[in-house]
Amino acid sequence: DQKTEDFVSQSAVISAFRVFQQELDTRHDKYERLVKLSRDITIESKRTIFLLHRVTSVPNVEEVLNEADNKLDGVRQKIGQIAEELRGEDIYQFHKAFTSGVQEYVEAVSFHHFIRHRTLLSLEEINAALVFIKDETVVIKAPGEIQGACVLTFQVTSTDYLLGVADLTGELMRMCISSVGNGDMETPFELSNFLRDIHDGFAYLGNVGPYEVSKKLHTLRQSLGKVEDACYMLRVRGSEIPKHMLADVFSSRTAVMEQDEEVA
Amino acid sequence: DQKTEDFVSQSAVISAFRVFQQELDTRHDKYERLVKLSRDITIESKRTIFLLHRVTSVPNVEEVLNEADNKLDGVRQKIGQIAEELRGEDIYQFHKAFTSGVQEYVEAVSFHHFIRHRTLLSLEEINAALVFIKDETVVIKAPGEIQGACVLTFQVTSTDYLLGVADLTGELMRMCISSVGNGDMETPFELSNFLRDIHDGFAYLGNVGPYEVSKKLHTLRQSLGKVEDACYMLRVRGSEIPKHMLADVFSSRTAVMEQDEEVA
Amino acid sequence: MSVTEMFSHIQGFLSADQEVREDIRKVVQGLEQTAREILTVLQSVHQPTGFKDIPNKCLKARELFSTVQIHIGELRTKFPVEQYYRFHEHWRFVLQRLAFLASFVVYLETESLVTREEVAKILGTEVNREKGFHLDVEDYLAGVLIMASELSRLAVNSVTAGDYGRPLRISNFINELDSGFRLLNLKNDPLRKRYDGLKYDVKKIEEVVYDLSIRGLAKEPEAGGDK
Amino acid sequence: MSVTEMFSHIQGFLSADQEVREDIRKVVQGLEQTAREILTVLQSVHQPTGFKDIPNKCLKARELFSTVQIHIGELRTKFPVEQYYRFHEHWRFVLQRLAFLASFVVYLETESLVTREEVAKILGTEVNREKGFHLDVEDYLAGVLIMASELSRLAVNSVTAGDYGRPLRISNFINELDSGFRLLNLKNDPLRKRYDGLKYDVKKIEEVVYDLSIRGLAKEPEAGGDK
Amino acid sequence: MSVTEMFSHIQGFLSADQEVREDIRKVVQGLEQTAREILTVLQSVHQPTGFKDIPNKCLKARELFSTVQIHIGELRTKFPVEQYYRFHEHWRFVLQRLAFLASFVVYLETESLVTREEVAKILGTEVNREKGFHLDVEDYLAGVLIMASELSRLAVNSVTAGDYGRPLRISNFINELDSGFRLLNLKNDPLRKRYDGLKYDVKKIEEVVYDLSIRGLAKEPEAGGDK
Amino acid sequence: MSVTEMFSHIQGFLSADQEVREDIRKVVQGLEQTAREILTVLQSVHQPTGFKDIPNKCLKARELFSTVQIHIGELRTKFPVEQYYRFHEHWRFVLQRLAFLASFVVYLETESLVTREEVAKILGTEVNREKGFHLDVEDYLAGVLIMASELSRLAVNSVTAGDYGRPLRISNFINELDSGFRLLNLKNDPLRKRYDGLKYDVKKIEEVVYDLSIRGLAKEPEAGGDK
Amino acid sequence: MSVTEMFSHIQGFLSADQEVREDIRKVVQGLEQTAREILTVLQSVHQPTGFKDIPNKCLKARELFSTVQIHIGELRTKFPVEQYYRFHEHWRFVLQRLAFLASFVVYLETESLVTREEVAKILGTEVNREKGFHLDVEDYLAGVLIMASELSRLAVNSVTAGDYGRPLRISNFINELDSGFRLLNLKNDPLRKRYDGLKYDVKKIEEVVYDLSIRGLAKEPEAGGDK
Amino acid sequence: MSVTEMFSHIQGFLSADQEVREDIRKVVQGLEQTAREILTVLQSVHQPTGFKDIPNKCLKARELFSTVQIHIGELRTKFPVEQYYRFHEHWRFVLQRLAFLASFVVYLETESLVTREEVAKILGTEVNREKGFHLDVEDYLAGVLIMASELSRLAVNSVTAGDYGRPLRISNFINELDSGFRLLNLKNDPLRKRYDGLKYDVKKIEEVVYDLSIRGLAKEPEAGGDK
Ligand SMILES: [Mn+2]
Ligand SMILES: [Mn+2]
Repeated sequence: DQKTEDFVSQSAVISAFRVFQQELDTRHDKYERLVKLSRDITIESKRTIFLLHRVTSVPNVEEVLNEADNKLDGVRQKIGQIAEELRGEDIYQFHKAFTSGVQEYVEAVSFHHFIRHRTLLSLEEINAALVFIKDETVVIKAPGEIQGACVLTFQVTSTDYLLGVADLTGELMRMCISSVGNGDMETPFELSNFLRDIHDGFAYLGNVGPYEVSKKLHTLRQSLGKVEDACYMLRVRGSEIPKHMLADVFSSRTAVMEQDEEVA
Repeated sequence: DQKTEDFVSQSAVISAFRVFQQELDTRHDKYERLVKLSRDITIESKRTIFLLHRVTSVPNVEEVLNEADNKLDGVRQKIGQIAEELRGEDIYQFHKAFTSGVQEYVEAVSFHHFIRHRTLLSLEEINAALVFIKDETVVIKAPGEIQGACVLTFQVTSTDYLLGVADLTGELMRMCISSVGNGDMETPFELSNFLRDIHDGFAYLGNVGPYEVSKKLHTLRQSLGKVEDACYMLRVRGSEIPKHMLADVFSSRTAVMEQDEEVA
Repeated sequence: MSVTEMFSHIQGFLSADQEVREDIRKVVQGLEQTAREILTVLQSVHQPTGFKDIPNKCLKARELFSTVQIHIGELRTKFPVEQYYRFHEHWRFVLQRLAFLASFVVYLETESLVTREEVAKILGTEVNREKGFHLDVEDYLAGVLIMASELSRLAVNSVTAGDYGRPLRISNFINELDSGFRLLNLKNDPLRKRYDGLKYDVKKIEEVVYDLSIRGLAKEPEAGGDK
Repeated sequence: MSVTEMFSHIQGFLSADQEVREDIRKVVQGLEQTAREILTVLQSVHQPTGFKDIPNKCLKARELFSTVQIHIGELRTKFPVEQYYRFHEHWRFVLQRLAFLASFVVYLETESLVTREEVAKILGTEVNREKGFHLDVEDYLAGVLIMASELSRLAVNSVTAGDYGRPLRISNFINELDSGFRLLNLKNDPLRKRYDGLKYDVKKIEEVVYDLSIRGLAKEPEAGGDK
Repeated sequence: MSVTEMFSHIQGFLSADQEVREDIRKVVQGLEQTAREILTVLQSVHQPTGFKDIPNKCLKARELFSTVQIHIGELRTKFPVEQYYRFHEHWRFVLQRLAFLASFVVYLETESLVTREEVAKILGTEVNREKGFHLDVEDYLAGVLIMASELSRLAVNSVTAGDYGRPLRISNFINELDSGFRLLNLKNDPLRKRYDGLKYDVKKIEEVVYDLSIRGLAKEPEAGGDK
Repeated sequence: MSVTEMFSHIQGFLSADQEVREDIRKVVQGLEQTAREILTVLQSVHQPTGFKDIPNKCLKARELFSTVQIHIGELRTKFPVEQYYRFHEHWRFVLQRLAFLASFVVYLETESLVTREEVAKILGTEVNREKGFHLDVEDYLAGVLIMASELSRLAVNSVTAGDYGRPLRISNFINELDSGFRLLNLKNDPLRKRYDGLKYDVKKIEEVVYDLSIRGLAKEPEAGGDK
Repeated sequence: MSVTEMFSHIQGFLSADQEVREDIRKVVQGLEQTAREILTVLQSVHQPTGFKDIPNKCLKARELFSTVQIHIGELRTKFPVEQYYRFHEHWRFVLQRLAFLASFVVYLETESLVTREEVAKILGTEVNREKGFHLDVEDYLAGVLIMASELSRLAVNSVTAGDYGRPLRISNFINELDSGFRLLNLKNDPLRKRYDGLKYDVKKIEEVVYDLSIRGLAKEPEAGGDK
Repeated sequence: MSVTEMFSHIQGFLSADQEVREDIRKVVQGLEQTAREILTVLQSVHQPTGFKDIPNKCLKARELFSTVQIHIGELRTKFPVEQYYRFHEHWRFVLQRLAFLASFVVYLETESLVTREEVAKILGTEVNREKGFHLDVEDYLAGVLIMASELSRLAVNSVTAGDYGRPLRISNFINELDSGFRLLNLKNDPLRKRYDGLKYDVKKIEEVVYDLSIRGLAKEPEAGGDK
């Protein structure tokens, strides 16, 4: 009698823990799948960024942009898989697993956007592009889910957005230096103004922003300095056409530039 | 004429870089696949270790050991996939990608071995179990590969072995404390001797060993201390059967132990 | 939208977030205060005189838990329900303490393991994540482990207080708990570290039982008969 | 085998490994010494007087490369061929320097980009990993990038030395190189950082060419005609 | 007095202290917000168009400094005057930023170094420690050093905006500042580290002046007229 | 005022500050020396022979505290009273040690908790912040917590010395202390960390009492007689 | 003298220096190897069977110390005597280990504290700095503190091996050592940190003695016989 | 000798050591003060007006170096000569600064590289280690490298001041220096890191020379006349 009672209470505890085991393992497995997706997203986004840097040296910018867009479509599909995993979950519970991938995507997609539109892609626009329609509406898990089952969304957090934009500034700086190297006299000034706006924006946020952002502020300031230096040098150089040595600047100039284009 | 020459030289450089691009991407992709395999190996090895800890509380040790062996077979298959990826490569080139997984496997498999044989599994024994026979001999990639194409081996490095064994000591300490809690009077002393041997072994290696090992020496020393303390306490307690209060120790003792077994 | 406008926009987000956190922090302070009060009530069971009216202490603690429920009720109004894990760090610590206190009270009352559902009820949280402010399974487990360590202390002090039956009952209970935990695959995280501590609690209790049994003080009839 | 025996056994491994590393370190020191000597020979091209006998300097450097080949020949006997990457860190730095020096010599001789195969031949290494001691593609690329930065310096100094044609040729060359590098997907590693520096080299050379052209000093016929 | 009474008494102390800190934190948050607004106003001088109405920007900043004075006035009511250093860490950072902003405004207005007395007046603090809420010497110096680095940026951007005279004036000013700092025997602390950065600012500005003078663009009366 | 004059003036400030710190450091060294001497006197209570003349040791310690008072008297002349917190870090460590020693002496004499007022009297400081050189509440609490850990050691050693009554009295005292601390809402700072250590002392002492009771050795009249 | 000559000359210096360091490193490696061997011999005293022939182990260790003396003899020929501190870092670590091993052997032989003179004799160094290669006071003290921690482990293991008298003797010894260290005014350096660890060793050993005495196992004449 | 006697004896050692360090620190403070004064004298060469009376500034600096010699003379009395490296860290930093100042003065006077012997003479130290307080080779080299970076600044500022010949002479000098350093096999230490900075100085100076030549401003007889 005593023993049976023991047995019953024992199995109550044990069976409760079996439930916990399953719950924890499921959670952990999901986390792991999300980490893997995040790594894939990071790599593909980085490659997109490299591809986009080619725009300063190729004749056909549009071609590169389209190719990049295709790559980003692939990335968005992966983000769709994350959204699938997070269906019905509290996304903050698994946020650490995929935050770095999402940041890299923000960096890539906003770089793409800047090259095409010369403006800063907003968080709302990013999120608007992360809506996924699923074909497999066959599986209806819960009764209430029916009408929303075929549309999934993913929401980039404002912190991830800011961190991605902070990294974007590094790529903008690289692009600026490359443009100067390619004899482009306008892009550097455009980039300088844009970068200064972003810098001032971050300075305005100050320590209200997330901690990780303030860590990146120093690099951002350095990038801005490099871009401002480049513009300064363009202006100083442009100021100087010494009269006693003046040649036909424009003709020789265009010759050089044509040659540049051939090489690219 | 000049331009054609330019064009030819240009395409030489560009086509060389296309080769580099492919080489680097291939390498990077492989690295990434290995990282993923390593993560899988880590998780599964950790779960095996948790499973093995159950031996101190269940009646049927052999059952647990067999289940663990099955899990380890799964891990070995993953290691086989690593070996597959590394076929014909310099394994040190990708070592960082999978070292943590391999260390965790060493920890798990040597824990399993200790429980069954009460000895330290050697590096040679570990490597002897990492020989894989592949069925798909159909694909013969290079002419010279024919006779060896169906056998693949994986070699754990001595550093990974040492790091795995260093971590093993933590699990042994946990096992020791659990044994005391379960009223086992012998295992703690066995573990204490075994752990002291490993500790003395690492002390003998000193800073000849890899840097990462010396970082773990402190933890190892702490584990040894905990195990020695446990043995000390068993001895002190065992010394004391106060005459003025002596009861029928052994009968009540066995009663308690039976009860323990029921619970487990 | 200009860059400046966008940053103002985001600044809005961030300020709102900070306010939410500030609000949460205040409620959590209240919770911590109440938790300390419950702890003070329950700590007295360790004293020789404390063993006598455990039921009374449990009643007192139960009363204080109704204050906890009020705080929790307030807490859940401070942020959107689906963002629980966004702010988790703010209340994780106190919730684990409260889970401990709830499971300790239940143990003192019934000498059995509280279920997650019961803890949720005592604290006034939901059980299921989907339903709202809930108790995370890891926080529940952490609370249970804190209780285990409290029980090993109780085993020691019950001997001092002359209650020789309790340690054996605690031993049985804690062994069962240990068996449960052995089923779990924990990561290398705080919970794992806490679980490692359980082994020492089990060991300590086993030592008390041993001390009693070699002196013939471990009276079997009392062991478990009172549930 | 007892635990003690096993550790003695492993100790054997580790000692052997340390000896290998000691041996490698010594050969690498010799390589570094020779690399510094080659650098001293080639550095003089930056001086006004140095522009006159570049071919002579290249010959001298070529002679010193035969010493490099001897060192490399020695190095490859120090460890098993399939463990190249086990000891890579020991020679990575000097090999990148040597790849730079080889590509600089070849540029000075022919104003063209050295191939990986040529560098391998100059240094006395293999091209293919399978064949033995080789030059890793990333180390080759690092060497090329160091050369690019040296060329931006050369462009500046050639103007000082009164050679107004060279900057334009360097500009074409470096632009081609830049196009090549744009094809690569680099990780966030030292090579990436070095590649970021290339942009500044391109920029600097562009500035020199600009300075020459606004003064009518950039004489087209010299630009590229001499290859 | 019983132990409980003693500790209740002490808790009174601690609560009071925590409230003071909470109050201070809130005022400091307001100060930081205002400081960021002033920064935003002043940072716009770096824009190509920003050079045109520096006086206007200074006026705007001055207005915002009156908000600063209100915050500071509030801050000094939050704690007893002799406990300034007890809570120093709370406002040290923002006070250094404000000292920077004040000295930057004064520089933009008069191209001279603000005195500690003036900063104190602008911020609404005392100068003398004895008189109450003051600006610590080291915080004043830190603010001045932040300005120095901002001026090196200004020198660069003023050239971009077509103002070739400003860099030379900045150069003279910063050299004077450097001489001043050389009179100080600084400890090995954050201030010393900041001061080590000053030499980079000096060098940077000298290079700007160089770039202008070699191109004959630095033609102000003060420039020596040597070309 | 020229920049040079301004900075000379500031250097005056800085030098004065450095001298003050130098002076403080010297007095603090003397304090540390005396604190070590008092500790040596009190440490001997842990030895079997030491239990016999605790009163004597307390007298000796009391004498040494008069030297402490002289040092403190000197210390307060070294800096203006309202800058206590400016230099707090210099003496904080030694003051906590002294607070520990004072509370330990008082415990040994009367087995009761010293008040902050008494500690202040023993050390020759003020109690109230306003009156000048005082003992900060948190430093007093830190001293009390160091004593708690010393008492757990004393409980162990008193058993070795054959004094079986003391542990029980220590246990009651330390429990009271623990309840006291639970009234406090401590920040997440060093004091909090020290307080977290208190529970180990409580547990250790309870285990000593347990060891005595299970062996029937804890049979003193003071033990409450509840078994 | 031309710049080239000057630098060739300097390179002579640097090479000589590097050779000295290389030579020292090799001898130190030998020392470390021997130290590890002595450690292996002495560590076996912790084994249950190891307690039986401590004298034998000490003899073996003594033999190995003659190898140490040979190494040290060699070491002192590698550099000019007045440059001891130039190269101190190379052997500091191993010398501390050896000082530990020497003091451990002497303790095992005579249960007394080795003097610095004895350690010097055992290792074959001078005692006085002036006489040449000596053992620095701080390194001697570090060695003694390492031994203290080894003794706390020995106290535990001697009980496991059934030797109940040793812990008491170790306890007296370590208390004496602790008093000794309290006479020292240590800087805030690694030695101070090591010394802070001593109090844990003292406590640990006291608890072992406690465990023995409460069970009536500490029945040596020195134990006071008070039960 | 009892343990107490041993430790009292050791405390004697430690106190003496601490006093020596205190003494050294004070003298070093004086040295730093003088070094800052010399720097202020020499810094003025960077200003447009400063180029005119360089000889005068050198004379002033030379006078201040006699104060340095007095400090150094005092310093060498503070500790036994063979313990130079025991206390090296205390004066290493300031000695490198002084070596820089001495080599800068000599460069300004003669446009040649100061020898180590000359620096030693200027500072009042020995050259040979054996003879006593000397200037370590590596500290001398560090000083020379600091000067190199100062010269790149001087090249820039001499152009601003209208002196177009100096940059070319500096360029030749610095190239010679660079060749010299390439003869050295430096360890991977702070000196190596400083040396890595030299190439930026070389490049900067080359760019200044470039700027002059492309504008036809580098037409001095000393420039080699090779165009
Ligand atoms: Mn990026
Ligand atoms: Mn593990």
